[in-house]
Amino acid sequence: MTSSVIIEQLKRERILDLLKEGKRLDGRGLYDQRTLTIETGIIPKADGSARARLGDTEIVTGVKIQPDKPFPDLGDKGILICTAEILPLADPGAEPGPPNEEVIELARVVDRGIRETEMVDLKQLVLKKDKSVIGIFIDSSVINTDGNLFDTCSYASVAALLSCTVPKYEIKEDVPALVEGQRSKPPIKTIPVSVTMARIGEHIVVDPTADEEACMNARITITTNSEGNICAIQKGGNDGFAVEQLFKCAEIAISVGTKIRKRLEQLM
Amino acid sequence: MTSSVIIEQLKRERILDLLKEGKRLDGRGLYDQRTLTIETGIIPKADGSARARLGDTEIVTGVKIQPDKPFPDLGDKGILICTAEILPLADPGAEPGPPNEEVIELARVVDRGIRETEMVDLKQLVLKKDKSVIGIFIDSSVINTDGNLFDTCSYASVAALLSCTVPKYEIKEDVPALVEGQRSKPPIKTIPVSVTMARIGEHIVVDPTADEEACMNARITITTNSEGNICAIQKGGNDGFAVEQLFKCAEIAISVGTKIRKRLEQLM
Amino acid sequence: MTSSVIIEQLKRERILDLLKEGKRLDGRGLYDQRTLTIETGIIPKADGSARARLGDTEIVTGVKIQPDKPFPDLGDKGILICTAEILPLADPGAEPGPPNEEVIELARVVDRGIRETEMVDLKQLVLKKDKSVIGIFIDSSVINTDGNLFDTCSYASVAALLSCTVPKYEIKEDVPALVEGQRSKPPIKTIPVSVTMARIGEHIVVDPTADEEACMNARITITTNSEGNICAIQKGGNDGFAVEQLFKCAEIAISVGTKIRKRLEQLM
Amino acid sequence: MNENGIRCDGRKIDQLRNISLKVGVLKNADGSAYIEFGKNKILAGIFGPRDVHPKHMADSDKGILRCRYHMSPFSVTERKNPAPSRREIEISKVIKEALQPAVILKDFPRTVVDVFIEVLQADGGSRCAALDAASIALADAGIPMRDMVSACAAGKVADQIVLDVNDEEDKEGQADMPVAYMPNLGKVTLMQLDGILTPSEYKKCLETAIGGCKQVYEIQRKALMEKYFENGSQ
Amino acid sequence: MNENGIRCDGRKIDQLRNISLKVGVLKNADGSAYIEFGKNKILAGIFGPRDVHPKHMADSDKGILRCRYHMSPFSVTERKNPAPSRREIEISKVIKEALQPAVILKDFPRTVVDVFIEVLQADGGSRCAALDAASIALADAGIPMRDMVSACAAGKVADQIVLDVNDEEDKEGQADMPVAYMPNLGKVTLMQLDGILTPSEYKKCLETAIGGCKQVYEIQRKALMEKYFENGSQ
Amino acid sequence: MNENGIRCDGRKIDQLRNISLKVGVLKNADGSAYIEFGKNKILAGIFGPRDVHPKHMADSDKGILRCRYHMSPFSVTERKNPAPSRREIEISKVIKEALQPAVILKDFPRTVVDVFIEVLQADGGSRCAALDAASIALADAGIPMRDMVSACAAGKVADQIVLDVNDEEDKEGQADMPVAYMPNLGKVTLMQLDGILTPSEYKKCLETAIGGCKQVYEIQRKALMEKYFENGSQ
Repeated sequence: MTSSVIIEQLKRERILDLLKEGKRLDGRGLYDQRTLTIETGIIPKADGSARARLGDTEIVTGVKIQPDKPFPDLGDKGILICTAEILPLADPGAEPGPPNEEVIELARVVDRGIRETEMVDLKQLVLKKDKSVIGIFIDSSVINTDGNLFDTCSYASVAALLSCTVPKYEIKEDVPALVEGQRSKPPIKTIPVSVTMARIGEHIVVDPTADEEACMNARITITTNSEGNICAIQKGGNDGFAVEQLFKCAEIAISVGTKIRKRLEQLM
Repeated sequence: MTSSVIIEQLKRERILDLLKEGKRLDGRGLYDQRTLTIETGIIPKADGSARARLGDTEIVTGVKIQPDKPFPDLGDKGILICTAEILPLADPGAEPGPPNEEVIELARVVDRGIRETEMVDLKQLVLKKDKSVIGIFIDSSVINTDGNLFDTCSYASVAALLSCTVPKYEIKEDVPALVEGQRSKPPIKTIPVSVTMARIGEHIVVDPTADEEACMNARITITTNSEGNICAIQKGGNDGFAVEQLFKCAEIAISVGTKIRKRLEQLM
Repeated sequence: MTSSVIIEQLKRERILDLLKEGKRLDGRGLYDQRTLTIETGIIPKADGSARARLGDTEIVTGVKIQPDKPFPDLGDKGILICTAEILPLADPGAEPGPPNEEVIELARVVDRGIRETEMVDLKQLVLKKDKSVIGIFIDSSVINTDGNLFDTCSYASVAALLSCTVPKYEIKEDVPALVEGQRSKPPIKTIPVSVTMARIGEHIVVDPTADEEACMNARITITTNSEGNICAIQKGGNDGFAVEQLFKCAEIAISVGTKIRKRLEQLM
Repeated sequence: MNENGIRCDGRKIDQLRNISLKVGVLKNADGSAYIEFGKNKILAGIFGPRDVHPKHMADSDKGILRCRYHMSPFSVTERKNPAPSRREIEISKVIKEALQPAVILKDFPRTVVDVFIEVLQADGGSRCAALDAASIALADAGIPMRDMVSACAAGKVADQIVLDVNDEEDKEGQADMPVAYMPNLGKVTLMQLDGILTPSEYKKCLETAIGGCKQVYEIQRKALMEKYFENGSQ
Repeated sequence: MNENGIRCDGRKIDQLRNISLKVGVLKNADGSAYIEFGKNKILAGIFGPRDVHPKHMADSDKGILRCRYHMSPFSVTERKNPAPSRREIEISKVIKEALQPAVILKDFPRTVVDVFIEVLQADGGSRCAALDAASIALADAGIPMRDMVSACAAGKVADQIVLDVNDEEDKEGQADMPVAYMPNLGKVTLMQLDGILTPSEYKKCLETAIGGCKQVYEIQRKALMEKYFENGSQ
Repeated sequence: MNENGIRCDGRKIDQLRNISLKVGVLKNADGSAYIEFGKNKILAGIFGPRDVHPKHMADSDKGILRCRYHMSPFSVTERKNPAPSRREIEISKVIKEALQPAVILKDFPRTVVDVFIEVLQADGGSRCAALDAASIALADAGIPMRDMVSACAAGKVADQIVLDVNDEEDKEGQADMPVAYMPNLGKVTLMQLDGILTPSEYKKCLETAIGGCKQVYEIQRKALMEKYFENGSQ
């Protein structure tokens, strides 16, 4: 135990020393993401699916689409729900059981990124107003953790959604009935891209690893839409940001987001 | 820790010594309640609300009224449900989470006081027999504890109910629909008043404080209706009562209850 | 504690020594069950009920029959659900609360024995296809434990089912309505009999006691139907079986099962 | 109730339902009892004094008492969800508080005595019947006791105070008052009331219930005697 | 909003709703505050530093901070289930992280400071109002602090950046950005955004929110002064 | 099945579905494997031997084995609730008992070896496929083992005993018998049966399943060899 604490401490000092020279432990520039790979269609039984790897962080997302009752007072919109689970095989510290506050935050931040950008036109998913709508369930399973679950989970979820097809349902005798063999693309309006940054000392780094997260002061996730506007933000971590840092973070999020969006657009 | 145990012990001895002279730690007579203040309408978003303070015990109750399905076999009656939570900010010993047995008992005793006196004529709350009725939810949040939660919670609940207004619903296409701007008083038949007494040694004291509860032998809560009849009883605590004590307690409950009822009647 | 561990150890050695001579601690032969007593109709408020005692293991099962919605995709079949609880008064190690993995396994193995033999013709329990069916709930409460809960629970459940009567329901205005006074026997097609065996060393023993289970290597439960076919199997325990042992177990299960089935047939 | 004061099940107003009580019915429990009280069929099992889990619940000065009152899913007309309801949790608490004055646990610090009650079939007055069984199960377990706890309800049916209200009477009844009583110490350890009583009816109802408790006490004594003296060691 | 830049509740675009803040309102808590912020009515109570349960959560190097943000069932239009929702769990986390930079717990190893927040009535901006109350409740409890935490939202309504969005504006609003700020240290400790902002609107929105936080800070200072100096010991 | 004994997916009656097995696929786990078995896609990850939490579960004489078999919500046709079902809890138990005879944990008292299985996509025979992956993931984690555990089901479809029933066959199938086998020690460590078999069919079915296990064993060996010898350190 003691030796691992010492190693952690040394690693932290090394990270800080390197940052003073504008460098990172894995050789990246401060605003560089790790290598991102995205595969879609990996779960044929799902209506859409994707595996995203950002460095060693790996997440599988499946999309299930089925008729549901609308939320009260939202009878003119379909349903979209994001969930997440850090599988216990993904991390020695993860525990089986109901989601803790970190996993709930993860799912809700990914959800808001998709919802607030209005990526999916939920008004097109109504079967019968106030009675029956299409529900889109976007469930993410974290397979391996190495920092920045937010972006990895967001990319996997967006990719699964972009690559999904929607089965056709019709109302028959007041009940939604599947129309076989008539699948269509979902009504996509924009592509949200989440970019997470950490403040370590007074440095801002993009896409922190687990080691970097362990020594960061604070974290921010900024999601932009295809127009380059800012649509969702979540600050985290046990310290704050100066206002100028937050202005800078927004610029970085827009610039990094543009590159990622091009990757995601190819999946449509 | 030790010193606080000693103080507790000294306080207990002092309470018992005083009782031998017919006195209480806060100067009250044995059958006197602490100062009761009741404010209604404190939560405008609720259909009814009240804050009751009995000494330093303080409870906020809100009433929400909305259509619901009737209970099976009770299709000719509206629904009335009391819940309670001891907020963790109310008491250093309270814990967040699902209600423990004490809180469940509190809610059920308050509920029975209102239900068994037939305070609200539930038969007038039916929208469509067996299908749709009005539900009255009476939720109490304990804000600060200093003994006798039963009476404080009962007064707050009854006051919130007396001061509430019921929105009008009509059945349209088999579904209850709100009729805007037509609120009415609830169908009140009687006013239940709960009076809680503690047995300390062979003395009966009304409205025990937390210090008195800590050294009481047993507890009894007796609820009476506007006719001065007895409608609900709950004995508690780890010892018993002699029969004569129970006769005496009923007399006290009726006499103290009459005074409180006059306070509550003014809220209608 | 230490002395009880020593006693356990001595008991285990004694069991193994006896088995070498083909004997058991309670005098039974290796393939003999303990005395089985079955009483039915012990819970008149239930639609069927039974108490089964196998040695000192004792289980009470009640059957409740009421209309329900069918499972999705199984709209042409009634519902049958087995549950089990080891009551905390049954065993010093049992704990109140949600069922643990052993109790879940117990309920599911009993359930499969009844379901896979198709004991009850669920197709005869449909009130309105896809909308409303008869549900049969078979709930078992373990009263005292002394090994082989599987068989005891299976016999109690089967006996409760054989002795139950099914109330008649008719669809009126789309809702199932009870037709008073018209009860009938359930549609029974076959009688499943579960036989549980333990492997201790290289010996197979039928109907292990708690002491025998404490030193068994592995366990197997084989359920046969009235035709003498094998319909459900569950292997348990922290070791395995040789293939020849599994062949032998099937023979034993068929032969012991035939005797038990005669007992159960008398309950119809 | 008919003009002769005969109730729907043929009883007089001050008559108990049939009670059958058996001690020592469970092999694994340290003490146990089975009661049939009208149509109630209830088991009580005792474990302890034994170590407390979780440990932070232990009291270093004395043993603690815990109680679980639970109904089997098949015990009532409509199948009951096996998870404990709020009603069962409340009844568990008042039963524990009714038994507490009778047990002497000061010599067993850091231990717990667990009272487990299972209602196999429920009728009116199940909490009283449960208490009657639990009390002699505690005695059967050898737990030191100051007194027996005997319980019985009284109530108001068709404007009359009657002893031991059954399920059918309870449905149309005007009041139900379950009472537990320590017959030698003369103390009421459980009392609840649902329904409406005038002050004088209240007194009569309580006295009637205590009269019932005293009858129950004789049945409890007899059951213990049967186990420990007639079939037993002496 | 009308042509003169007057909002639906009569406010100007850079005007806060009415705020009333009172310190030391709860007898049992170590520190407490009650805030009315528009229609928000929120209590905050502090306990600690005190022993941690369960013990494995304790940190041997410093005290830990815990936070529960909870809404009463009657606090919103449709009755809320009392069990904590996913939204409440997330808000509890971001509030904790917003307060953490302000508190100094290194001298209290193995202890916890518990921040309990109860929303009695909810309006727009309830997490900011909750933070404002929690922050001075911490001060009231005597917890050592580096700075106050002052919180306020800004947003976009009818294409304009406005301060302190209320519930009605939020429903048809285009963006809502809650912000918490340490006014002396100049650090943003909570920031969230729901809705769509151009990069320049983003800057303006954040600056507007911080302006609001500074106004809130004066109200917090005044409330503390009232308790500790005007009615108080000095 | 057609007249030539060719099954709906083109296989012969004694033919396994396609199996692809890869060892060491997870960075953080101490051992891991990924299997595609027909349409099953399953991950297994091992942690341990490591400290047990909660501590009262620890065994002072030997290490313990724990197992969680879990299905992702998107793994089946109808979205699955992420909370563990009774079926998943039972399968977790039988998988643990099937692996237990193979692992040697006596040298690791007070520790636990955790086997975590995630079914990303489910097809017939998912518990067998999960076992096949878990068994070599244990080997990959360096846990001392007496033998590999190889698993495969056999069943009865269209009145014939066939190896390795897939989902489509299972739906109209007459029996399904999952079996796990230690190929060198010759022991069956998991056996279940759903469906109806005559005594002779039972024997044939078990023998067929064991034949399948032996084929699976070769695939497991090859996968381990690939990691440890062909791409590996030697």
